[in-house]
Amino acid sequence: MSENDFLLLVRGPLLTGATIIFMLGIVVRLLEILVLGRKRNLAEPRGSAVKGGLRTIVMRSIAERETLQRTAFTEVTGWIFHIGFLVTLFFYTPHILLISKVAGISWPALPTTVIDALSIVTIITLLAVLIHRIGNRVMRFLSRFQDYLVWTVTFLPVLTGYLAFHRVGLSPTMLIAIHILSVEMLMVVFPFTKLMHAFTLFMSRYYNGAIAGYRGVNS
Amino acid sequence: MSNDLTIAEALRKRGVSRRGFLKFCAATASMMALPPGMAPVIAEALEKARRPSVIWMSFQECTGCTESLTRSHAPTVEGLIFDTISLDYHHTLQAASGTAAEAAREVAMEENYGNYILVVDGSIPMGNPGYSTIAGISNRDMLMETAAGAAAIVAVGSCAAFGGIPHANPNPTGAVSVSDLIKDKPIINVPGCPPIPVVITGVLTHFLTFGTIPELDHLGRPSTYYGKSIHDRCYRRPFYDKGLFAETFDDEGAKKGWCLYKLGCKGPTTYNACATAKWNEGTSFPIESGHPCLGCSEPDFWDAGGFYQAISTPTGDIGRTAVYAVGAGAAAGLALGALNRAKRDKLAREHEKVTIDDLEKRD
Amino acid sequence: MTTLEGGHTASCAEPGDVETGNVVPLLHQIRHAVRQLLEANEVTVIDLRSIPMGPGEEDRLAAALGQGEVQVRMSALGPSEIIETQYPGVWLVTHHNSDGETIGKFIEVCGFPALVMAQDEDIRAGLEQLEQELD
Amino acid sequence: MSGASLERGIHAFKEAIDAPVASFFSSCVRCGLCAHACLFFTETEDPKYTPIHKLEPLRRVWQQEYTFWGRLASALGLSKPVTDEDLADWETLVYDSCTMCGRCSMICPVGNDIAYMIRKMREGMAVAGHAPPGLIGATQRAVTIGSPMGVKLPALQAQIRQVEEETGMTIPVDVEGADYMLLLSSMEIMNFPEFIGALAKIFDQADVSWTISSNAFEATNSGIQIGVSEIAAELVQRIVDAVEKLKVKYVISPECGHAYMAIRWEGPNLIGKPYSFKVVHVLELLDELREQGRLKLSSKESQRLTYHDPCQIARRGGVVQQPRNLLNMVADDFAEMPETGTMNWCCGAGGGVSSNERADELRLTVFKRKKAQLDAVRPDAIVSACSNCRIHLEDGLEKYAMEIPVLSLTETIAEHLAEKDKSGE
Repeated sequence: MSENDFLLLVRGPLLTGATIIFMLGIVVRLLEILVLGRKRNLAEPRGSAVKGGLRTIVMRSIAERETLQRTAFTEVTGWIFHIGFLVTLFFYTPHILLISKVAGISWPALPTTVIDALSIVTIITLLAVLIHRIGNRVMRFLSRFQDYLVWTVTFLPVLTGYLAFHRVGLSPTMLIAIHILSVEMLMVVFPFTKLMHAFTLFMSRYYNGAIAGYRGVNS
Repeated sequence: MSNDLTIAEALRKRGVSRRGFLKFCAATASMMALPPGMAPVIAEALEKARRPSVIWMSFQECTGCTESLTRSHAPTVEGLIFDTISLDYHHTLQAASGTAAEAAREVAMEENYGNYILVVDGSIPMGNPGYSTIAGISNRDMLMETAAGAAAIVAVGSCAAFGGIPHANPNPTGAVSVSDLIKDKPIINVPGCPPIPVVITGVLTHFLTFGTIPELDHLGRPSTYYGKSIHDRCYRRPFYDKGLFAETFDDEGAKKGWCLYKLGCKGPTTYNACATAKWNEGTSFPIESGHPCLGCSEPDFWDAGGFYQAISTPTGDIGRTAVYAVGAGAAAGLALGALNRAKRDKLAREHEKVTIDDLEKRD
Repeated sequence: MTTLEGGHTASCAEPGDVETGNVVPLLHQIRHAVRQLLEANEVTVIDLRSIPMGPGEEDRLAAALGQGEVQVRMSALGPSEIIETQYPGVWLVTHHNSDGETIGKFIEVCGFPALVMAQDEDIRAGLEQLEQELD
Repeated sequence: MSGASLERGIHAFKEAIDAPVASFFSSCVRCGLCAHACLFFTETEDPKYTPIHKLEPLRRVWQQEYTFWGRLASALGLSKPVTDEDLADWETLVYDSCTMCGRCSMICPVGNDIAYMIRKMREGMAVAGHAPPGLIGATQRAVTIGSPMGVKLPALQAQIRQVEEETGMTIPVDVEGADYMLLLSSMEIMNFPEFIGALAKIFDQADVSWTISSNAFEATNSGIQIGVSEIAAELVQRIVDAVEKLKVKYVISPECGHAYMAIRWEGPNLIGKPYSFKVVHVLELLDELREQGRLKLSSKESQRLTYHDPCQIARRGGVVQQPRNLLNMVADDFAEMPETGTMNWCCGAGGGVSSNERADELRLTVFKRKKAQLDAVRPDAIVSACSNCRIHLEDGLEKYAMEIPVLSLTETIAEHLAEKDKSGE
């Protein structure tokens, strides 16, 4: 197979397949959760469940001071790699172009120098996160195969994207193909793993905040 | 002209002064993308170099490559180089035809066996030998026969180098490249549709000045010309880095000369010297003329997902696929959810009342 | 066909809009070369065709270099122009073929471009010819 | 009756899983932050005490039963069913090292309410026969005798007589048509009967019409601690029946954390219908009286006081500001501990841990967290609003040789109450 054939394969059938698994999987999983439902709360409310839920969706992004101090490494690296990943994903020109081709919407991109710097930061942070996962007693104890798999499929698109941008090692065709393939791996793994938190965290935070808000507590 | 003359002698015979020769060497160094300091080295080498015999064969091609090389009427540097080589066989250019032409080829092969350069443009059909023949000889047979005595082969144009347009889907003639057939000779690929003329002559000049094959990349292309991507040397690169793109061929961005990435420019994945060597005697190159690079010097450029599709975009209709997937997911999710729910409701109905006697196991 | 100045006739882009950013570094390189010439008598030749230039940038470089006192027109294998810039020792050398097409564009930093000097071989051939005429 | 079994446990797990649980398990990224919110981890540094890990069997049941790929894996024989040994291994994690304080639920970055899930997990653990013996005993006593500590009506009556003698006031019992019906925890009845007298004094001054029911005076609910909703419902129903009999408008939940959770928040859901009356926490009522100017003090507490928020009253119950209002009224020097209110650290004995002798050593070990909080403030006395917290605080303080008295907020207010102004009558 030539490099172009490979690129066409990943841009064509593999991407279509990955998209099907990704979209179908996410919708199935979200509905599987939602359809389970929950019982109506018969106790007299003290506060608003809806307000509490919405509040927690937003506020849970930032830990309060003491927790932040106690878990600074996890919190800070978590913030950095999420922002780095999302900004490079959504504000790099070729990515926006892809989104606009697929969904018809677009927005201004960030300069490539910013994206470049951010991806380096993200790569370093993700490596630090992995080392932390292996080195920290609690995280090592909690970690299963899936956690390392998810780390890998998250790390690879950033790394291959960076290599493709700087065209390191292989031909650009090959590098772009590998980058797209790594994204497809992420998409395929996504619905079956904790990567689902990208969507379910809004539900979880809502439920948490609603349970507390109903009782008049800001969670 | 006798082959015994050196190139310098041949030029002098044509009335070219020493000063002219040195100017020619400087231009040649520039053409070969060598540092200007190499001009005297070239001069010295050309003093000694014998004029090699060149056999040029055209198979499944459009003559665009020959056009590219010979389109100027007056002597150019390229033209001069060709004047100094012994082009013993080129069935588009030579005056002789029929048996005489084939005889010329056989003579050249015999006289210079093991020393001549074979230049090939066009791909070779493997589906049926009758698809393309010369003097009743199939392209494959002629190539194999002529290649046997060649010192080196230069595959000119994307067809000879990678199969090119004949090789494009569905490849009706079963076209293959020179390197698909010949494994035991040095092959220099000079792809492009057509290749930049100075690149063709640059490669020939390198061979005849230094007697060696230039350094090649993993696709057999001379690194001096194909070492950097169009994107890397494109004057519009700053716009790419700033995120300024032409969205259509007639918008503000296009008029301001912004990057053509979104219009499908293959510059980032294409290795060639267009951005610096330029075309039409250094006038311009496609991107400078406002058109995205087609990637013609890369393998299978014809099937690389559309000339006007940005390289990072999907080839399929992902939006529609996603919508269908969401629809299917909604149906499947609701069905699975309903099953889950039914299961839980059934469990609730079957629930056995728990009393304080049920908190410990019965032995 | 193309102009002698090597201008860009077929460009959609408006000149002046595009910046590769190569002009200023090139001027710095020239400054460095001039210093080398003075201090070490070292000659530098820069091949302008190896540097990516946007439409108008070559002209802007030429404008930045300006014109000095010496202009040489040479006719060998087609015309050549050797122009001293406003910075003595910095020469803009443009070679054309007999059709007027540009085949090489260089900046030479030297006392005088060696190519313009009469070459021994040519002098000898000229002498031979002169002797023949006198005979 | 079939007795406890693994099958019934798994059955209960499956029944307990709802959308929030499925969402929570789907969201967990195994970041381990919840460990740092749990005093059982911070004071032992044993990773097995990481809150989310305590739910592992429930998570596996969810995955195997309620996710498409999990069911697929089960069908293909690729998943490992939860065994009785697993539940045995998890018993101490779920009952001994979790007080359902819900602090982890406050910091989980993806928003998982882990305490909500532990509560559900206990439903399965209990019917699988993996509840701690101490808690089983307490539950059995709660159902058969009416009190987890085995406190019967005559014992209450004896304490009431004692209080009446000491205060010279009449404690209203079974007064039909009173506004408020007071519940009491067994601990208050047995260890802190002063609470009854303190409230009587306050209610007398504020002219609150109240009563105690001789049929349903017990506020605690072992059912929600051990995790059997039917038993919890039965205990709630006794109170509801008594309310209907006495036709009161309000039920007062006393100074007891989980009692408030049981009667205020879980109660209507356990019995499956909304109440015809309202439930107020005693601190809510006192703060209301304060606001209405019906609490008149004759003096203020000059000691440096701090307040320990009982988890089920503050973080899980929503009574956070009221005790602070009251303390600012009654004390000159009220100092907050670091991480207070909804982020307060559990004393270590809630959620049935105090009924579980097996956990005694552990709960005293993790008391170090409370000690550190107290060391930061150095109060003269600790005020709280939960008898269970109070007893454990006293145990803990004794163990770490700290001489700080633990007070009831209600009693502290009563102590500084002005003599009732009789002129208006």
